[in-house]
Amino acid sequence: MLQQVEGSRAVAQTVAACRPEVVCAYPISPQTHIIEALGASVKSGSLSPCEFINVESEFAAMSVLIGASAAGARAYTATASQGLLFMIEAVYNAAGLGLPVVMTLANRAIGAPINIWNDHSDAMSVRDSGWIQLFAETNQEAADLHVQAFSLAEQLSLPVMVCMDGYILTHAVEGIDVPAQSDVDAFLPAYQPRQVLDPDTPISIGAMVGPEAFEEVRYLAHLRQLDALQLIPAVSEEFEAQFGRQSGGLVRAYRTEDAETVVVALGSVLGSIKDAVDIRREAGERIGVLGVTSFRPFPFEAVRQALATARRIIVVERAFSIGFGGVLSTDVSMATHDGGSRLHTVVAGLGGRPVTSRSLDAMLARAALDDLDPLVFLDLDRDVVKRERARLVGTRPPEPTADGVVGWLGTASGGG
Amino acid sequence: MFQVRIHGRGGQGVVTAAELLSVAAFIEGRHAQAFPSFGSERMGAPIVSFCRIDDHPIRAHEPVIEPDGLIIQDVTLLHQVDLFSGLTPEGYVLVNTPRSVDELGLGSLVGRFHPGRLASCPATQIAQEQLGRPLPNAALLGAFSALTGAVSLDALATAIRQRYPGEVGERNVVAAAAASRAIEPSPSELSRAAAG
Amino acid sequence: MAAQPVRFYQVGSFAVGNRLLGDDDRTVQSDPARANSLDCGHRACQGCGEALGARYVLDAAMRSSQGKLVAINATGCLEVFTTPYPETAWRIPWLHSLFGNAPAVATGVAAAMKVKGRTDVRVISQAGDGGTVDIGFGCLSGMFERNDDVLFVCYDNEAYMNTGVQRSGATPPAARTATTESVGPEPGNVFGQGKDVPRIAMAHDIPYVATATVGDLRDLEAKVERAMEFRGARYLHVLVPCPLGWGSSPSDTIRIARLATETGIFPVYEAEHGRITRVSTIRHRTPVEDYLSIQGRYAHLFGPQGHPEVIARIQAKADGNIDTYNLMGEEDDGTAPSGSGD
Amino acid sequence: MEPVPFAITLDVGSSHANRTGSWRVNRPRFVERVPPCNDACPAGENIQGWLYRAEAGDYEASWRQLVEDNPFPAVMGRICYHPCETACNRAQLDESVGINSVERFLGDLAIEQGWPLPPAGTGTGKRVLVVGGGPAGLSAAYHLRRMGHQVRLVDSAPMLGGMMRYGIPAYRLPRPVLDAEIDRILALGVDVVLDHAVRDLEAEREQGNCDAVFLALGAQVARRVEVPCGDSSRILDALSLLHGVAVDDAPALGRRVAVYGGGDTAVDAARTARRLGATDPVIIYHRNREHMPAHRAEVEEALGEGVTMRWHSAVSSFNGEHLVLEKMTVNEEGVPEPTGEFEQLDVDSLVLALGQDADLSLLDRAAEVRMVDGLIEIMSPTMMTGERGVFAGGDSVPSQGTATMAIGQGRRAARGIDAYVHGEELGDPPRGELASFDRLNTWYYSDAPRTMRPELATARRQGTFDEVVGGLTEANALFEARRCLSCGNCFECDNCFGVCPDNAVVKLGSPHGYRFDLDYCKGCGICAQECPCGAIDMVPEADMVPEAN
Repeated sequence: MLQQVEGSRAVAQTVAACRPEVVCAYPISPQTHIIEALGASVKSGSLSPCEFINVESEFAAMSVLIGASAAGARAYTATASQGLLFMIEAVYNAAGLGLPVVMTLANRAIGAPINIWNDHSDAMSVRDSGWIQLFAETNQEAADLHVQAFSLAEQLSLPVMVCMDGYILTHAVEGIDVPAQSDVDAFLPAYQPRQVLDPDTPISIGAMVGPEAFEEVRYLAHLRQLDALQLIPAVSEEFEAQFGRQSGGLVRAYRTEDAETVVVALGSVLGSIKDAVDIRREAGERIGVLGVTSFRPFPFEAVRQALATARRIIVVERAFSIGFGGVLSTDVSMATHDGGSRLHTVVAGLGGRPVTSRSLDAMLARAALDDLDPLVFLDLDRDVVKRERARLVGTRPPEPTADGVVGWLGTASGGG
Repeated sequence: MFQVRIHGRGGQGVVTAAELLSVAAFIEGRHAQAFPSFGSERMGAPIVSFCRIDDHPIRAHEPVIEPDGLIIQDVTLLHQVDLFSGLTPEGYVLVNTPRSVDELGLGSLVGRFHPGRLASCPATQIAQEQLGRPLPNAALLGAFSALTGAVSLDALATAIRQRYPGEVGERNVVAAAAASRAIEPSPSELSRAAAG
Repeated sequence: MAAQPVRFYQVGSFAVGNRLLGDDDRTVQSDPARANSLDCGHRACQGCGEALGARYVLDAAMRSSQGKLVAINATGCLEVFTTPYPETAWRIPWLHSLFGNAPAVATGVAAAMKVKGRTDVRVISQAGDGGTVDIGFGCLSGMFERNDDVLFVCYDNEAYMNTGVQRSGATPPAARTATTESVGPEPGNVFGQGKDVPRIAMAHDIPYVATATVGDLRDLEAKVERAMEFRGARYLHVLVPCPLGWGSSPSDTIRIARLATETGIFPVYEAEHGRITRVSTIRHRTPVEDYLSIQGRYAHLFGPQGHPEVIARIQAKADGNIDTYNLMGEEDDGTAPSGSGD
Repeated sequence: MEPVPFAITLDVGSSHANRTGSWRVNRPRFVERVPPCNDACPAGENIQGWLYRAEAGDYEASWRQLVEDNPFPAVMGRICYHPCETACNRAQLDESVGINSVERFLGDLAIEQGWPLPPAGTGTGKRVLVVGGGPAGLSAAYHLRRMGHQVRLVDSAPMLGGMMRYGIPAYRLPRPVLDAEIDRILALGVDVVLDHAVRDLEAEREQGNCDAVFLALGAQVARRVEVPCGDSSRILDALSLLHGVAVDDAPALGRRVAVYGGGDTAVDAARTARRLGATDPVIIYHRNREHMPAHRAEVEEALGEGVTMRWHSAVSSFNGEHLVLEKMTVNEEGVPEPTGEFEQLDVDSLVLALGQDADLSLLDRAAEVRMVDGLIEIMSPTMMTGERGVFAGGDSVPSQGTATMAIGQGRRAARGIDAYVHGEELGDPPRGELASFDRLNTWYYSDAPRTMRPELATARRQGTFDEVVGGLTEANALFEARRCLSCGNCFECDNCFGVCPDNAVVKLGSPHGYRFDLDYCKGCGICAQECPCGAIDMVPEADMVPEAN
């Protein structure tokens, strides 16, 4: 039912409609509203049967889900930032054991310095964990992706992480069509575990695997992710059939037909990008947008096709691999290495800095004039960086401030 | 698109105000978006919230930089924060105070902005009368709808009733109506044009 | 194991079995039909106290739960020597996740069983001392505090044996480990450190806390069965000598555990809802030398370059325990001797 | 459910593929050792064997095990000085097991229940002459009958039993008990001739054309010393005193009675005198209590009954009223020496208890039978004398001179005779390794002090010949039996089965014990270390011939 509601609450209602049997809660901004709402619906009895467990840490949260899932229960939690890092050992473990838990990641920066605002550093820190990582562009999609996440997780026996931008989506009140219980029940069958702890059919889960088989285990896990590349679009289509709207899938292209310039991004920033691109389209520029929904598994083929006509690829990233550069950019360039296109990485919105369509437009203008560096930090305050660098000169060897990295990469910053 | 920025202090319901406004617009069948200025400010600290209203789906999730309307919940912020940054020349300003705009010493503003779009409203006093508590949100929004016509008083009333079922809701609706009457004259046509 | 109806003085109530007992009165381990939850073919060292303790605990729990048991295992020797691909020695449903999360994983299993209405299935979580007192402690305390329906068993061999005998929070004073070498003025582990997890567990006011050793296997079995009578969080701390890490003869595993209790070094007791309800009294009080001198990890305390003053400190600690827990059973304070069939 | 994930998830039972037995350098093996009680029993009883059955409450089976070796449980349970209890390992733990009292319980129960001895064996046609119906003779007769030989048992006395009847006072061995156990033997079919003194062995043997002879002559001739005295009627020997009492012809002793000697007979005499009305019987012995050959328990009871002792004293003269005693001292070799100091003691009579000798006149023509110190010399472990086919035992051969010893010799002789008449020769029976205390793991045995047999109030004892020492109740007997440590032999306590960290011990179920599963036994040795009774050895693999155990 369409309602004007906060993103977090929409997600909570949707997750509840998926009838999770074990939900773990450990508070961390900006995920709190989701688990608060779920806790309320368990306490009120509207979500039943369900065990809502207030754990002592994120590490425990994921660990409890591992146990619950291995025992055959549909399991869910939400976290962000430091919380994800604190549970990271269990995050890898859940994937390694092939346990289909679903987790919302309310994307947030990672300290130090401590920062509670949005960026994608947390999601990037577990991109190699073996989880499926889906990014929501809007709150509508955030809600819808959770329904698809449970379906994907349980069909593949893999954990799925739904990434939605902290605050920007989680705290935004918008018109959202929250999936109805009846539709979800029709779409999502009961959890049939691939393996389960059952006294009637005892098995040992979590053996120690040595060199003789470990590589095979890892390769099989990779094949399973490749299977997901087939399944994700299929589930998205089933979803559209059931719910009557498009949601999920691997990638979503916007006005990329004949586009020479394509802006690639993850998550909610796509909104402002599309606004900026529309304006430039009206001005006659052949520019489009490619939103990547499935970050892991990474849909190389879909990305390659969507960027087939592009001569200039601009990857706008809310994350940054210090000492290297873009993260998504690397994946995109691998997908398009033979396309002869130029690739720019635009690092934007770190630690919650707003990514405004105004700044984006200025950046795109420079790109149009072929005046855009390979690595750009959007809205970087050059004066602060210069002052800091100057202050350090002669005191001790330069420290790796952002500018130091930029200098080392031989780039300068663009944008406003 | 009609964009609103609300200034207040932590605990005064700044975020709720933006949300109520967005719900009212939603009830009118329009697209709306409300969100706080994300942060960890504590009670009493100056904060802002935002609201966007449009006839088309709203894609951008960036903060409102050039508001079409300002609501200042706490007059004591006037000389502490740059309340008017980015306000469009055609923009509206509503200040919660029993005093007149002139009395506030905002004379300088009068020149910069469209006359008749600056208004003050004794929302806290109205709330005190109607609710017995100094919760100015409903009254302010009532006045704001009268001043800007961004949303109708009816839609606002419905939104208020949804949020506060029962007696409390009704009193808030009365407060909103009282405040809207206090705004005279209501240049709604103009504002609709501006909002369109 | 209830007190035997047959007073069999040949073995009192201390041996595993007794040919004269009826099937209903037999210990689990004397029963040819026991579960052997931890089966043969595992790769534990010769004379492994942990392997012995684990089979006792799980078989007893299997009987108490009519075979409806799930076991969670922290990383450690027990996990490594039981489940090296492609062989598992577990005959019960078993899950290994990580080193530090065994209590939380068990909480999840218990929650799943509850939500599925399978309250007949009981959950045991087990770890070594590292996985309990050190890296797993946060999760353990959380599990206790929520009173989740899990029996957590710590097999305490007083160091990180799996990684090559490094010090843990359960390593006793003066003991040599790879990270507390027997060199310098204060050889071995220092005094004044370490964690008394059973007492910490009691401070959580959970229904049942007990200590035991593989030196009194009937008592160990009885405590598991008692623990299984409760719902909620329960904690069992079992001392399991490690021939490798303690530098002792594999055949002495049980003997050493017994000496740990007969010297007062390791007090054996039971507590319910935070209150000690029963203490196993010492049957033949023994000086700590008898315990220390047969372990390589204390070798530096003996001989010409020995440290009698350190032995004296250890004796003082043992005497302190005997005092604190009334291990000699002086003046009747309602505590009965362990396992006595009288 | 699709198949479980590769490698990270495993199916049960897969560890069986890993034969950890290959780690083993030492192998456990069950052993059977000789328990000290069995080792010490003069009658050769399998004490641990019958206690094991008694523990289970199967008293008849226990009794049957007992009478395999000794047909006199009720008698033994009263008069045996139980060296088994002296040897018992349990004495080092708390107190020795009350074997003797359990034996008596079983003996009395058998009489009460009328359990018959095992039947005589099928006839062999061989005939054996047994001279003397004392413990040795009766024991031999019993075993010979079970072997199927005919037995001709002759005795000079009017009744069978020998010293058991004519030497041991009734307060120690009530006659009905003795009669019952003798009758049970006779019921096997023994040709008994009483009141028949054998003068000439050869003649006797030919007359009965016996294939073999067992001499159980006993020692009825009291030793005497020259005591200068006026009235010899006031002096008599202990044997005739006890004999007289036994046949209801008690001599008059008077109030003040002195007994000269330090053996059990002396004590019996003094206690008998007490019962005959002597107010203060005194035992005169030339050494001190430590050197007194009489058994401690007997002496204790005597003292309790008011018998007094005079140590370091020798009788020098007795004039019928005044008994003159010479003080003795002990030199550095521990040999008593006269001191020349005298003292006087007024007594009404003097009883001499200075030992007995055997009457061997019947052997005058049996040249090959050799003698030593007036006793028959034994040439083989089966009690054969210097003459082939002639065996001897009891007090007429050199030995401790206890009834138990005599019973054991009767049994050994019977085995020897059986072999002899079949033209075979028996050597020394093989001796197993002793089950010593240090091999026990005593922690598993809980402390359980011995149950003392109830004793008649000493007040009641004096003056009557009622039995002094009572028997055990069934509960007590069971308790006592279960105090047995089963030294050196598995009693199925399940310890090895329970303590194996590798489940490598297979329980076969009583009475089959256990088997080691060498496929998985790593040889840690915990089973051996924790075996309460020391019935498991660890043997180096190198020493093992490759075979399953």
